[in-house]
Amino acid sequence: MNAPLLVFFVLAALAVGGAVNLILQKHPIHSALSLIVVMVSLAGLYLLMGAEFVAAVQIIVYGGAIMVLFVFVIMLLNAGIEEHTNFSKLAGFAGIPLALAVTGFIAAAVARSNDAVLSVSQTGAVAPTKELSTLLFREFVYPFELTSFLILIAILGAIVLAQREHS
Amino acid sequence: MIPTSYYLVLSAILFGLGVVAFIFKRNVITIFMSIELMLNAVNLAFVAFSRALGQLDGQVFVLFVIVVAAAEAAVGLGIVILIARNRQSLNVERVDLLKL
Amino acid sequence: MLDYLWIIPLLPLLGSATNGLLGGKWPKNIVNLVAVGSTGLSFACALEAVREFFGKGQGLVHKEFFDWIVAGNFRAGFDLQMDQLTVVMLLVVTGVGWLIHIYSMGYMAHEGGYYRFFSYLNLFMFFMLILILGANYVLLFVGWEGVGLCSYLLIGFYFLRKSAADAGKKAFIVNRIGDFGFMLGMFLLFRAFHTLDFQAIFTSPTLQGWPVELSGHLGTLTFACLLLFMGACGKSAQLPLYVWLPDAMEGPTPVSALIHAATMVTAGVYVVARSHILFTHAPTAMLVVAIVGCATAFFAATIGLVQTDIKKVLAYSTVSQLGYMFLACGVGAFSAGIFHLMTHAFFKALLFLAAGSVIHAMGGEQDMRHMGGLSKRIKWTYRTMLTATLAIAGIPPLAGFFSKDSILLSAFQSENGGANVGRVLYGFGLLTALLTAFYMFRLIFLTFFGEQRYDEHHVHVHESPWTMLGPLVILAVLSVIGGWLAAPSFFGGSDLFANFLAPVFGGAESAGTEAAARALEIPMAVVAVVTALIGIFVAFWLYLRQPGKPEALAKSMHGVYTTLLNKYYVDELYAAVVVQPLVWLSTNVLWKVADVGAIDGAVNGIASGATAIGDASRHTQSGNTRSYAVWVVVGAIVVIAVIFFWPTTTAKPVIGMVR
Amino acid sequence: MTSFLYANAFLIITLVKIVLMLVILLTVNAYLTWFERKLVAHIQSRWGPHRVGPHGLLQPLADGAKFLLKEDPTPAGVDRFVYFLAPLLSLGLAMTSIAIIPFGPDPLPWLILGQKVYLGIADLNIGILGLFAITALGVYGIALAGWSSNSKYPLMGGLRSSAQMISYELAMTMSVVGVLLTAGSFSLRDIIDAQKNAHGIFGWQGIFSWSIFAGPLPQILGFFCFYVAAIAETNRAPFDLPEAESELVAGFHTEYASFKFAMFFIAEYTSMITVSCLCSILFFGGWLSPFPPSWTFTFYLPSLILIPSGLWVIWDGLRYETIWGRLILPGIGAALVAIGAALILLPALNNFIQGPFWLLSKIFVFLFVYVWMRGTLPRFRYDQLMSFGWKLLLPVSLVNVVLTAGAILWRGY
Repeated sequence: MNAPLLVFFVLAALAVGGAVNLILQKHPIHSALSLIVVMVSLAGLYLLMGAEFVAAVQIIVYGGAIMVLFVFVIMLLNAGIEEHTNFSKLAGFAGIPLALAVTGFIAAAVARSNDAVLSVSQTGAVAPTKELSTLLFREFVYPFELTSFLILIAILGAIVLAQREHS
Repeated sequence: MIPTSYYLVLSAILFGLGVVAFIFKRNVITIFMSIELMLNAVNLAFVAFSRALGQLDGQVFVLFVIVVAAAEAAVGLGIVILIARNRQSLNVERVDLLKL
Repeated sequence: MLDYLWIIPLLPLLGSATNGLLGGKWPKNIVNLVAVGSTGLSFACALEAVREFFGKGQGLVHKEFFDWIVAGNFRAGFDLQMDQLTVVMLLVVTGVGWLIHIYSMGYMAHEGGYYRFFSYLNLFMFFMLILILGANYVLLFVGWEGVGLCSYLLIGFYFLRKSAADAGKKAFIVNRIGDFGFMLGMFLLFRAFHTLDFQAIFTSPTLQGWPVELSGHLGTLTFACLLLFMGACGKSAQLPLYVWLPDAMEGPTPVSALIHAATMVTAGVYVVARSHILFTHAPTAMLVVAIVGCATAFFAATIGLVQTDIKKVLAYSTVSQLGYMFLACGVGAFSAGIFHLMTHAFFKALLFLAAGSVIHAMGGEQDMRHMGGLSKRIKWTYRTMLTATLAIAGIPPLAGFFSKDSILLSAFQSENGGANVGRVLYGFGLLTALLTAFYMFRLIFLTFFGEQRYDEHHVHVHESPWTMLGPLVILAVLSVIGGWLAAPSFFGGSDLFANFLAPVFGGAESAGTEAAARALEIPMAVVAVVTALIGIFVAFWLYLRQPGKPEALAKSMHGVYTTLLNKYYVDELYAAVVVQPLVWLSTNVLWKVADVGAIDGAVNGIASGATAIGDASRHTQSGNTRSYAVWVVVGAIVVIAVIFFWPTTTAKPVIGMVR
Repeated sequence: MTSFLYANAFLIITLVKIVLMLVILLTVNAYLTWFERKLVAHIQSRWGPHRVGPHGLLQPLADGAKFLLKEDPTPAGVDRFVYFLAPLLSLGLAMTSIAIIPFGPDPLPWLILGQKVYLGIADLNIGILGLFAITALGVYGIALAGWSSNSKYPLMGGLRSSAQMISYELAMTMSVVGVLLTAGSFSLRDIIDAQKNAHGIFGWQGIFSWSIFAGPLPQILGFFCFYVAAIAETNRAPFDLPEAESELVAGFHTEYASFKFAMFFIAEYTSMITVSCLCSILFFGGWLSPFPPSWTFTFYLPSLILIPSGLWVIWDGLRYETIWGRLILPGIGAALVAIGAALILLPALNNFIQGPFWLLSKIFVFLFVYVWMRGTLPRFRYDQLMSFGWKLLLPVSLVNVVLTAGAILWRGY
């Protein structure tokens, strides 16, 4: 039981706990908070894997922008406790089994594949950010530009959606 | 040290939980969050693989995923605001008509 | 111009499109300009093309413009060809067509649907040109069907009149029957030769390989030719499919002149002449053609004797003249047939136009019994019409004489199926000539001579405008001099026409030996002329000397008269034999069983089935987002399962995909 | 025992560092409030606190005591968990952010448990990013506080602050990119070192090699954007709309009392310090002395400042009206003089002190500017705030990025 493993389990537990809590909580704000916990602990896991830049971005963008946006919207709409309607019988019956099926499939696939990579242990060696950026701006430059367009479009869409039509 | 499969299984679990939330939550915003949760699970898998294979592509993908998630959140929350404005309810089960 | 042959048909098409689409708004003179202009231009182009054709010497010009249908080894291209035969047809169609366009300007001046009329007329020109320029049976068939369509449209031009509409339908349906045979013929040809290009077929080794025998190589050719001839019968109003043509007179007179006298109805003759090689390989078919043609000629002539409607008379005479042409083709005198086609185009068009002018003058009156003594009132019409009548009656030196003479000659000489057959054919031909002369002059005398049998106050007779008379005069001139092209030797000519067409028909001409021909020519001519004169005299005697006589005659042999008057009850016969059963069948079987039961049933069944499915699957679309979420997840699971657990030995599951 | 110590030396030392840092930070914060009140008072030509202790020096202690001892009511209908979480969150994050800042170039002159000990707790090599990550999370404290109080003024404050922070975080991050491009690293140490030997104007060393003056493109624009955005991030005047007393009573912490309020308070001042550190590190050469290294006599500057000020304090204290003052102030002055003398006598210590001295003095300057602004500038209106952030700061910072990148390409760095 060496230190990194310990850290891993702690963070994993945090993440899973957060996810579960997200489901259990009735109030969106609490769900949001538990999701933030998940994200932060994931960022910790990234650090553990030496993906520092991704970790930082994870927190800055997910934690600092997206989730803030969620919280902001929740506050803006003053969303209350979610009402427990049950119109969709289907969801009621099939939900849990399906989720189990998904998890089971993936886990089974992981377990079934006797690939060497799976047993490769995650060294803490730091992923050099320089190389990452080189990769991003050389090989993946077109996707990168595309994402910039995507963001532009998203901004416009958000503005159009959210503005009150002036009558 | 930590085998990759641990990370993969963790991400699988998180994904499954995301699915559960996706199905069982009624609040639009929460459902949105559950989608983000699933995305995060995928990201974890990406990073784990990129480390295991000694290639950084996975991390690049993660960056892309995050960007897309941001865009999605912007538009999606716009829609959520619109729904709340027109239906006075955030419960997806009350939002079951295509027209207002 | 030869490289741009497609321009010739294109111009009328453009004219038609322009008038049809925009003409409705335009004043008449612009419509005229478009219609007549396009036709005239294409006439000019045709002339130019012909000039070049002569310029480059004899021989066939064959142009492939683009592939129209290509399927496997079958190719029907938009190919146009031009040889001597085409030249003749081209000039006749464009020239006469143009004249008739000009004539129509005057004739239709007071009719409704002016632009519609000219649009149809141009469209007809287009299809006719396609028909005669086409270099394969398929393209020819396009034109063939097209002219059928136009004739339908134009016969039913006054579609408010029930009779007109019915006539149109009748023409169309009867033509369909013929076309059916034509198509079968084409299929048979394709099966035999694996192509439908004229040249390919006519020069194909298979064909050369087959000997000329009675059965036409195991009947293939015989059947093919007979089927083609069936189509020709439909189009050219031969027995037994002639019934539509007299009714077609419901259409405006220029239409009768253009379509039902000069051009379209001769398409059948053209086809037979075009595929003469096939026919010469199938003597039996030839014989049939000859007999049918002769019979038709005589038959129609007899009916023509008693008709009182001026246009009906002309109609039946047209039928019988067409019969002549087929007779010529049947006895292998294709050039003679084509020659008669040309001259006939001239004088019959002239006759119709003149008749139209008469009707115009009489203010719509068509019954000859209410005319008479018009020769003073409408001089030009009278003169031109008289010319034409002389021509058709076969009085030298007018066009009709030469053509008819050569036909009779070759009939007399034809050995096909034994000399007697030729003799008989000749005999009937001669008789027909007599009848023709008789009823044509009957028409003249009834119309232009004798006391006027119409009311001055209602009808005020007036000469037609020059737009109408101009064409008449031109055509009159043509029908005078047109014949000299084929002036026989004893007339100082040497049958230029036959020589001109020789490259096309080549050896096909089986018209006896030159010597025999020489020997026969003069007596034949004399006999023919005498017959014609007899006919004229009889008409003169009956209708001018003793006006009471015809009625008396009609009384004395009442049975014959009524039979003739009712056209041998053919229509009634058809109605009883064909139409009624068909109607019954379509009502009780096709409609009540097949249509209602099967087709509607199937359609409704499909519709209701779709409804049922929708009804069943509608519940999945509850509009409830969470249910949708469930479906999304199901889909995801399927994808995952497929990716991970696909039973392949090669790609390792997850990681294998990441690599 | 010792073996255990040596085995986990790193852990232990880090823990000790953390504790020390907390203590120092709290003290500094306390006296920062004193400093602020004094300064604002003098700006507004008042005396400011002068009752508790000489020159009100004990005022912070009094305030602290008051915060601890006051009654702490929890309003009705609050979301308890979040209500308690919020202040912890803001304070915790603010404190954490300090941990990343390195305060000096060299380790302590002597080893501890066989370890070199640097000033500064954690030296991430994505330092600045980590810092931003933490400050990015900082918004939750305020937003949640506003929401959980279940009262309209806090809610308004929370909404405002979250909107404001999101808007200005963007500009702040972008404005730093210029420096990062120049330094080519996220690590704060690297950034400072890059400024040490950057060829400044006329190739001069010292102050002219700081990235605000030197580098491929002097980061003046960047600094402007960063500083303004940072002030907005810390919700300080003139951007203190979340707690605009004239509009929202006290904004997001209206419903908070005693120690929870104190937490917000401390968090605010801590983040002020963090921002000042960042400004001086990113743009003003961190611990680099403004004079060329060749000017060795500047090493005695600390002493030259400490001793006279100490003497002045003694002289001032002797004429203080209260007895406490006449006792305490000279004591302080004597201490200062002693430190100054010690520095002169111990060159090693003196060398070691150079970096921290300069860094701290720069931080002090920025803190002074903070207070100065608060004393002088009026508050923005909310729409002004937004349009300023989105329409001025963000574009300008982006332009700065583009220009810097262009300059790097052009001048071939």
